[in-house]
Amino acid sequence: MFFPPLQPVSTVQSCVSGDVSIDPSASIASGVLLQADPECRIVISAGVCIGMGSILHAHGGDIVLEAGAILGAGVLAIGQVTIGANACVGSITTLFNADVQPSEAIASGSVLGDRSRQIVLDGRPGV
Amino acid sequence: MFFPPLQPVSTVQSCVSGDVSIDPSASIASGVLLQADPECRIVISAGVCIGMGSILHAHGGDIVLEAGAILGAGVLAIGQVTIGANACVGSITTLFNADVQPSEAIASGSVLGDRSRQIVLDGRPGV
Amino acid sequence: MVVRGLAAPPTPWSKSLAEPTIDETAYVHSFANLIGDVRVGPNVLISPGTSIRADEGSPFYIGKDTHIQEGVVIHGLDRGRVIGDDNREYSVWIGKQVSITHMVLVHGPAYIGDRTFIGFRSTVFNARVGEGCIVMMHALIQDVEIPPGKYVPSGAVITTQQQADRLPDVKEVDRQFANHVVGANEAMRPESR
Repeated sequence: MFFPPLQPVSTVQSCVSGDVSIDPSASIASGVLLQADPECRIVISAGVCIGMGSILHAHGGDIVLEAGAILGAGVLAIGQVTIGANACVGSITTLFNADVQPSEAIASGSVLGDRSRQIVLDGRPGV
Repeated sequence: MFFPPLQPVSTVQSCVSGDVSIDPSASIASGVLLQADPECRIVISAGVCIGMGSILHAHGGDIVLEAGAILGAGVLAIGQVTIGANACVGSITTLFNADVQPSEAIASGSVLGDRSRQIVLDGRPGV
Repeated sequence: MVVRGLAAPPTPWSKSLAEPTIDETAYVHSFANLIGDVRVGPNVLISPGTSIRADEGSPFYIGKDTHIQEGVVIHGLDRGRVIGDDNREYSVWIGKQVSITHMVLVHGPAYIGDRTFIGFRSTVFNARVGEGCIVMMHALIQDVEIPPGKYVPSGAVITTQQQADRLPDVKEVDRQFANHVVGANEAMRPESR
């Protein structure tokens, strides 16, 4: 699978909009975007770490990062997402309406919650 | 495996000693301890994120966190350690003279670089 | 919480750049970064955390009713142009009612036809993607021309014309899933709040 290189962060500050609560012990890298649509919440618990340039967009439900969860650089979480306590989500992973169990480790570059039609090209799935 | 619960961090500030360079875009949570022994360095690159209460102690070599790397809460890195770009080290992990590859995701509570004698108790390794 | 800033790198060649032209009905979030000759059509939505830089390749065209979601990067090589639907040359042409979803990279020369959908974190570089295509997530489209109405599954790497010519047609089920994904950004539009 191909991944575009992580782009340098262009926004000076992180951007927070909507109902977002962040525990004071959480650590959020530069260029992170936290956006909760109306009637949705984003909850960042104690000891959570979010890598640079990650985007969390709560839509149709809440995004909850439980205590000690960590998201690598360039992670995209969109829709309704729960990241269990101490889970580790590798960089440039996409989570679309998907949950991660407590203490689970998700390899970098994964896609969770993709329910689009899979087809086989050139004898290899999706390639 | 058992993990002691993460303790609330009593020190509000991080503590830095020795030859430690921190990129201005890095974000470091409260209670982090960065200690470089004489002739050792700690290098924190751009966009790095370090969770609360983590301890980095460079000893007998450098500790280098490459760009976009992220360490969860309560990580212990000791000795000579390189964390590759955009790698993701889960909370309460211990790294002893061990490296993490770029973009690798290490599950929470792992021990890397433990070369002590392993024995089997009660039919399960190390339990 | 600890939040530190990172200053945007200065671009020495950007001093004499043309200013973007933005239709008054378009919505460009204040955390979007547009520079150079970017022509933004009516009712376009440009989300925060996007970087649209016509500072090397230019101009860029973004057609009516198109959505550019968070984290999208649009940039162009100095050389290489595509022919837009108005028969003029562009570094990047994006037609009308297009969905460019989160973290997509569009690198000119690139043409994206009307009503096409580009899924999360996919890349379009030096390519033409015809009208009404659906490109799913984490795909790469480079050095090819994709005929109209084709479906590119998640994770596909399409870098030869032979591969592009063998792609299947879009099905109704694909259109439904794409609409479901895009739904997440409809709420962004200020008038729908």
